[in-house]
Amino acid sequence: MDLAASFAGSFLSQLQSPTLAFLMGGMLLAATGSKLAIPDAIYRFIVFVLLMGIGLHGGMEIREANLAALALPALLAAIVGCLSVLIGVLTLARLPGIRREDALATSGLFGAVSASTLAAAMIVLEEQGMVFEAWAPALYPFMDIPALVLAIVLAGLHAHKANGHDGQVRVGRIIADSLRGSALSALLLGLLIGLLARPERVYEEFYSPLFRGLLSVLLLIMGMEAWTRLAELRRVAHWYMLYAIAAPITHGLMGFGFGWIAHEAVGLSPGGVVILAVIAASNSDISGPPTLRAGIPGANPSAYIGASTSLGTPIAIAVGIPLFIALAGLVFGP
Amino acid sequence: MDLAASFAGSFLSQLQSPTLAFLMGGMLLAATGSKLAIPDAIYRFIVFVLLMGIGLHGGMEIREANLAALALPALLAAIVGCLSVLIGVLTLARLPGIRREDALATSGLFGAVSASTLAAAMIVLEEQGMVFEAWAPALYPFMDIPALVLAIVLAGLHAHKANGHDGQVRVGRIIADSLRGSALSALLLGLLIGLLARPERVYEEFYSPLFRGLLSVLLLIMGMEAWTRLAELRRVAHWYMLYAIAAPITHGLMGFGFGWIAHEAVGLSPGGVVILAVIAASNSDISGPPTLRAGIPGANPSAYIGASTSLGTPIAIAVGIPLFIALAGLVFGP
Amino acid sequence: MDLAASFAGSFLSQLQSPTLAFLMGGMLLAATGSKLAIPDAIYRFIVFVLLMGIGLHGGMEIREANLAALALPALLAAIVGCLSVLIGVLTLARLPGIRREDALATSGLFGAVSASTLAAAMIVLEEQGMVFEAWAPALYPFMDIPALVLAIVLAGLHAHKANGHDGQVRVGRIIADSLRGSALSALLLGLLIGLLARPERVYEEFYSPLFRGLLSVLLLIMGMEAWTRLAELRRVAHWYMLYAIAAPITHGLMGFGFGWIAHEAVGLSPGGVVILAVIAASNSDISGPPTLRAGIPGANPSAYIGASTSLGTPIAIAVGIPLFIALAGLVFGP
Amino acid sequence: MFHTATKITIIAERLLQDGIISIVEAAGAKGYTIVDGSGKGEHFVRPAERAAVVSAFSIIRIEVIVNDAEQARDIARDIAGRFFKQYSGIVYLSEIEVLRPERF
Amino acid sequence: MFHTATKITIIAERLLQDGIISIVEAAGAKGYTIVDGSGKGEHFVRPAERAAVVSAFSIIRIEVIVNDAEQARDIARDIAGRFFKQYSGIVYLSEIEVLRPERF
Amino acid sequence: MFHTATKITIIAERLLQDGIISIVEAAGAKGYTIVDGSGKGEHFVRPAERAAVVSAFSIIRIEVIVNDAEQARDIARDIAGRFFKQYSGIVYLSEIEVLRPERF
Ligand SMILES: Nc1ncnc2c1ncn2[C@@H]1O[C@H](COP(=O)(O)O)[C@@H](O)[C@H]1O
Ligand SMILES: Nc1ncnc2c1ncn2[C@@H]1O[C@H](COP(=O)(O)O)[C@@H](O)[C@H]1O
Ligand SMILES: Nc1ncnc2c1ncn2[C@@H]1O[C@H](COP(=O)(O)O)[C@@H](O)[C@H]1O
Ligand code: NA
Ligand code: NA
Ligand code: NA
Repeated sequence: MDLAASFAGSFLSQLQSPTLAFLMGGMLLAATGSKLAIPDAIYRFIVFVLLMGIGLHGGMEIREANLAALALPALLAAIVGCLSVLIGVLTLARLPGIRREDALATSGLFGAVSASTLAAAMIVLEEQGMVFEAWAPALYPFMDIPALVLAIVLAGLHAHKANGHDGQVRVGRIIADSLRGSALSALLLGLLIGLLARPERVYEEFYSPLFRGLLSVLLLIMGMEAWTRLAELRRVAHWYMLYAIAAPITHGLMGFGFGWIAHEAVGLSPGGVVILAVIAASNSDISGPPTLRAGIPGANPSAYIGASTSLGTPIAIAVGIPLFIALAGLVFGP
Repeated sequence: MDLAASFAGSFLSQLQSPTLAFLMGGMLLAATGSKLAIPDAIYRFIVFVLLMGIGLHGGMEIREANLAALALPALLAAIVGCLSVLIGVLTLARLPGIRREDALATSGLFGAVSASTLAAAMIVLEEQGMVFEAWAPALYPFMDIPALVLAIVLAGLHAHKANGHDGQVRVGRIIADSLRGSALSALLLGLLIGLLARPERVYEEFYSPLFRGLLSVLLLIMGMEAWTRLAELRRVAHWYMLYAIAAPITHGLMGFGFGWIAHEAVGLSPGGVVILAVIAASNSDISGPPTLRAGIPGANPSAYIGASTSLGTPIAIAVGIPLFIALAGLVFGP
Repeated sequence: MDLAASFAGSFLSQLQSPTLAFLMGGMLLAATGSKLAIPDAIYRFIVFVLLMGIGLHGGMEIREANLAALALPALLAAIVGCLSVLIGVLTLARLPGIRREDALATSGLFGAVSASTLAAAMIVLEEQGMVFEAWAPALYPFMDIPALVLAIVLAGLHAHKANGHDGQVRVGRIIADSLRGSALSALLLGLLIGLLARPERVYEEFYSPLFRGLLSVLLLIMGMEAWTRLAELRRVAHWYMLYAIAAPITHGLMGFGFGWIAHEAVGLSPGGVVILAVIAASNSDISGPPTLRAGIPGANPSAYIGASTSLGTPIAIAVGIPLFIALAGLVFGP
Repeated sequence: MFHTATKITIIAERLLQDGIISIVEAAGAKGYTIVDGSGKGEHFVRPAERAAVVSAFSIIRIEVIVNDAEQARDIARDIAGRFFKQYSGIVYLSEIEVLRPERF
Repeated sequence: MFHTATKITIIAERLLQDGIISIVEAAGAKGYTIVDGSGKGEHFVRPAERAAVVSAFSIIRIEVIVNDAEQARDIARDIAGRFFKQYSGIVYLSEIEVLRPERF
Repeated sequence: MFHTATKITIIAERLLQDGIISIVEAAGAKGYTIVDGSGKGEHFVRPAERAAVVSAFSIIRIEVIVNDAEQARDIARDIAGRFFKQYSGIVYLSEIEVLRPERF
């Protein structure tokens, strides 16, 4: 009852939050055939600034952080990522009419992490006055990479069984490929600079003040993309729609549970638990697709990209974020 | 005498205003063959940020506004837009050597509204400490769309008479086309988000502080475009030059007169009257041309775009804005 | 001893400075094959904002400056630019296996000025609390253009001797070409607007606050470019590497010496001396290459661009800036 | 293994993109490729690089490959007839060789 | 002064760029030109202009000119065989005339 | 209704654009289309996508259609003679079919 009320309240206030408003605004623009288009160059610059900002902030905080406190959440993040993929193997892949490669690629994408969803969660948590460890967003790669690697390795094993291809040798390359993606590169370089240099001023004068505004533009883009890719999604089996709705919530709840363990064991803050839940709920929109395209060439991008951008991301942002915040209020007290 | 002095003073101070300086700077760059070019992606992003900002601000204010106060100015804006087109039909279209389609397209463009001129007026009014209703810029579509629709419908009737085409059926499509243009889409979505969500922080941290600076870049672009398109304008009849100089002033004075009526009737502020005059004086540079190109395919873009960007917009900004501010000082007192 | 300690201290603190960190971060990204790429449109916009900002600030200050104080440093800057080219002619051009055109183009580039190095120096000086005349960055064209002109004229004379081409007539065109380049255009227009209009607010609200952050992105780009062009550099004679390391330091020390003269003669501030040294040490990355390409078509761009972007600029920023600041501390007292 | 096919190239204003694509698809072509450009012809100079204040007028170049030369001629005629009396644009055909003709 | 040569045009996902280039270079071609595009074929719609959230899937158009028609056919077959069973893409050949054949 | 024409394609550094266009226009061609690209040939690698710190060196691809094959050859020879000894670039011709030959 409490949860329902708290969730309803959080959800309604979220509807008024500009975060969600811009996401839905993007859908509205695409749905009404607006000619407004945010240029690709701007999109790529926004992703860079957001992730460099997250990285710098994280890096500056890790300097003072107790690294032991980081180790367990990182391990748990990796476990959540892998479990998310396995859930997909056990559910989506078994449904009728679903090709195994498509299911694996989709599970990999939903096990991986979305930078835009993460950034949205950070802003919403800040608006709600809910504190989290500045290094918590740095859990991103610890969940993202294992999920992608596992999905691609499983697909390789499957191809191996099916037609004698060798599916094992390229784990190192998949990891390197993920780390080289534009989003993770920016995050990791930011961490490094935050850790080793003194970027306080440039962070406070540039990366931090632009964060909220650039995020609003990014969410508008994600909204437009979501609507546009719906057509793609409609072309594939309806099961993908179901999966795309259920997976973010399931993965997020699982992430929340593991976060709770970290809370008890090493004192991860309630905000940190929400961050873990949100990255679990999120699905990769920037680095995942090209890595999967290269790693599971047989999979149909209409299936996994359609499911992820047109339903997965909106659900993770619009339902996931308020749900986990409400849950944290319920579990850890206000 | 007073007007002349006040106008001269306002005009001279305007020459020192960065608004005009960047416009003229752009012309200077183009005239001297500078290789400086603001990339198209930046241009489109600037237009988005400015119009989203105007929309958000307007939307947040309309929440508290008395909607009745808005209705009359909106109606008057529509009348001014239509009258502007009709003036073109009665003057430009009757001049020797002017094709009717070209005259109609040009009149439509000069009846419609320019986002860059509007933004420039907002900054100049702010610098002069002249207050206006935050919803006043939202009068934009009420003038823009009727002007474009009327011009296209008249061109259709003309084509109908000339060769039996059907010129009436597409009014709905023209309106939809206008609303879908990138500038109006951003403005309207901003209004909606401002009205329904709580975008105060993102507006104050991002859209508002960037406004002045991005406008300076936009005016630089408009200046470069103005100079470059002069060559285009030289290729068409000289009457277009005359029209491009006279129409902004005439339409602006008409807008001022109707604004005065709204001032007496529903208390539109002097700043609001100036906004109405400026949007009347302005001519569409973003959404108008493609709508007209689609709606009046027979018209020569060199004529209407040349007239509008190379003379109309500079005149509206450099002469129109200070003139209407000076006039407001004279009419409504300082 | 003092110098060594002060330099070591300044250099170590510089390593922690975000300025250098972003430059080296860019190299790291390129070296590890990251797919992160800052779009070209963003790069060009950043250069515009930085140079417009430098120009506006310079122009606003020149309004109050004693123009006589400016004349001598400007003259000295021109002499330093020409001497830098002549040093190249006497050293690089005489080395075995070096084509004269290539040597001249390279000397021209290293005699000319880099906008990114200049901007980096301004931020580092500010961080160190070292004041400089706001017009000092406006010395840029006074050194840049003479260096490029001299190199191209010498190459023309050489071609003339070699095969009877006429090498003299185009000095005016080279100057005009340089002034029209995107970087110098923005700087000069900024100066003009700063001088004649009142851009204080737009400077303080937009160009100034974005300076540090956009510079960090620019340095990241320069770092990526440096690493990528190393391959180019390896294809040409090894002497270019030696020259690219030695020239920035040599030219910078020469610039420092001439700055000292200006300090004694007209009271150029220690910070101003450092600026003069840094622009002497820097080598043109934006406007120089196309001007040289057009002016010395026979020269191989792999030689001069490789030498300049992959070694010259990193050396000027990472070694030059801290060296000249330390030297200023030693010479002029803290 | 290689088969003769015909490539239709259409250079037109961006404004016309949707209209051209629907003719192409209605005629049964299985794909197309679009590239952005700039250019000059009878009408208007269309600048590249710098901000295109009027971007609906910018130029696109559409390539469509079909197996059958007659089908290609029909598509070209259709597009020219429908659009290029009033709007800017050109269309031309070239003969090419493709692999896997069943894809076109 | 003019000599017949063959132009290979490859339209493929950006993802494949490095792989295609290495086949082209290994086959001894002396150069190539790449242009960005967008398009539609059997698989996926690839939008131009607006933010390409998934830009690895965007389309590029690679042109390679070689003197020898047989060499061109081999390159085309190689690329199609290696990539275009699993990934999106097409390849075609056209006959052209060049100056300075020693450059190709 | 269809007529044979010749297409001249020039791939060159952006730096040369104005010079090439003036030769093309002086030779009486009625239009041209330009597309941005990147590439590799004898000289320099020209990256696409990422910031082109030295953008004057980036590659453009110019297409010019003329009716007369001899005129096309002359234009190609002129451009190659004037520019491609010192600067990077190639030029080639292909035969095409156009509608409305009076436009070219
Ligand atoms: N002879 C030509 N060669 C190549 N492209 C052309 C030619 N004529 C026209 N074009 C292209 O077609 C567009 C429209 O041409 P027009 O309809 O003549 O204005 C121009 O902007 C050019 O991009
Ligand atoms: N018939 C065609 N004509 C021109 N381009 C095509 C054609 N078919 C495919 N393409 C291009 O090749 C890309 C990949 O095609 P596909 O492998 O069929 O998805 C598409 O996105 C188009 O850009
Ligand atoms: N064989 C080729 N095929 C296609 N494009 C080429 C070829 N050779 C050169 N190019 C293009 O022409 C440009 C200049 O070539 P180059 O003068 O050889 O450096 C290159 O950057 C390529 O874009
Ligand atoms: Na996930
Ligand atoms: Na108007
Ligand atoms: Na120098």
